[in-house]
Amino acid sequence: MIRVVVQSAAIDLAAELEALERHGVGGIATFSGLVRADDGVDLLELEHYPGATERALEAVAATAVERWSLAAAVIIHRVGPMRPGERIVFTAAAAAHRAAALEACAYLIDRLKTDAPFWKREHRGGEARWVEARRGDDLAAARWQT
Amino acid sequence: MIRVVVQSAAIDLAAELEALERHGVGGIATFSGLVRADDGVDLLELEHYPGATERALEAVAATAVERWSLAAAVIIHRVGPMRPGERIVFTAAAAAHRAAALEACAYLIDRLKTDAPFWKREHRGGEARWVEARRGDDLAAARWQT
Amino acid sequence: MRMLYFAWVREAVGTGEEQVTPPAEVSTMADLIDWLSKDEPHATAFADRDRLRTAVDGVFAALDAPIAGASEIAIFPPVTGG
Amino acid sequence: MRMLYFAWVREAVGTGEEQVTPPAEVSTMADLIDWLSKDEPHATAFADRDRLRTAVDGVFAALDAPIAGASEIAIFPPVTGG
Repeated sequence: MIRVVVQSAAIDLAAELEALERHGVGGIATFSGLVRADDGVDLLELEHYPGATERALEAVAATAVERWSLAAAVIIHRVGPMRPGERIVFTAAAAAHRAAALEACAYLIDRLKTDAPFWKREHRGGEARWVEARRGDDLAAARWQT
Repeated sequence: MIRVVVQSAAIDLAAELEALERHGVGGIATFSGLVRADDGVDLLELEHYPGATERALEAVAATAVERWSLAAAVIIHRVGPMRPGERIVFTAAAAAHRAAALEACAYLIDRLKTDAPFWKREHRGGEARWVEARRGDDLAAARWQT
Repeated sequence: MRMLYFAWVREAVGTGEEQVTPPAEVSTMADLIDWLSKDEPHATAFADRDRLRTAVDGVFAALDAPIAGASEIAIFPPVTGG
Repeated sequence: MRMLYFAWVREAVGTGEEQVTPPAEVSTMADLIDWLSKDEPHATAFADRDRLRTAVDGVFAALDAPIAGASEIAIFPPVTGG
């Protein structure tokens, strides 16, 4: 199963996890990214490239399913305005064994950071600023090149 | 925050995740281990060494918190009888950045497999068999030695 | 040809979408950016090529990628999702 | 001294817990297993030392670990949790 969703609604973790567990596998690894509250940001906006985003995320998920023989790969990404503490992104991988699930989950989040057309704008007390790309994200994505 | 629980009740994922998210961090990685349904097992029993188990799990969690500067580490392990598809174990790590959360979560599950006194007994159609230790678990735990 | 702009590129150009009809000699993404930069606000928006990324029909493409036959070209900053 | 047994070791010994009073010359875990193995069902339960793991007062311990002063000794198979 591949499930890729770009949505403005909040991410319902419990519902996503229950859907994953219905696949009857041995292990499920997940990653949730939250809007950080500790650097003065009071609102975060996510812009994306509709259509291209979904295709990019589906390609990332499909590669993970193939590479780690996953039973399921899930990527849910929020767009639009969100507050500190809210979930921006959720990735999950389900596999018969834990190493495959854990590695694939790390792959999903590392690759989507560089492969999917999303842009963040941070608001701090009325001032808005586009977030600059992090070199660390390129390095994290590059470590999966074989 | 370190949260270690050995319980016979089902693991409430949504409640555990909400507690973690209240710590206001950037990323949360989780692993859920499920009783596998695909090899004829109709009941799994988990026995443990009360007291020693909790101390071993707390030591694993404390090491992870120190090594990856975690905001939170959680290990929930079920004991007693359970059915295929039910959660045996849940580990989670919360940190400011994703790499720390993902690595620490893998550490928690790898180490508890070798460091905590749990024993599995599988039932198949009335026949019960103690599960043998897997060499792969020792190797997975050993990769964290520095 | 439909142009799409995102994030601060969208703000600098002043629109998220426009139709353009480049001449035949505009054959690569770099050519297209040069051609669009003949006027403001595009010249300012596209001044620093190192800060631009592009896609042809929804697929990431390098600056030397050919654009012949493309129906949708997007120009945007490096991505910052997740 | 309180002995604890778990999993198939518990089943082979026939109890999960018993009190024992080894003589003074029993100073290591290996000595204790030898001393307990003088009778059945312990002799059979402990026959294959490679399949046994042990703990002294709740902490994993090797077969050559000293047991002087210990109040609780556990003998069990390699762990299989998670």
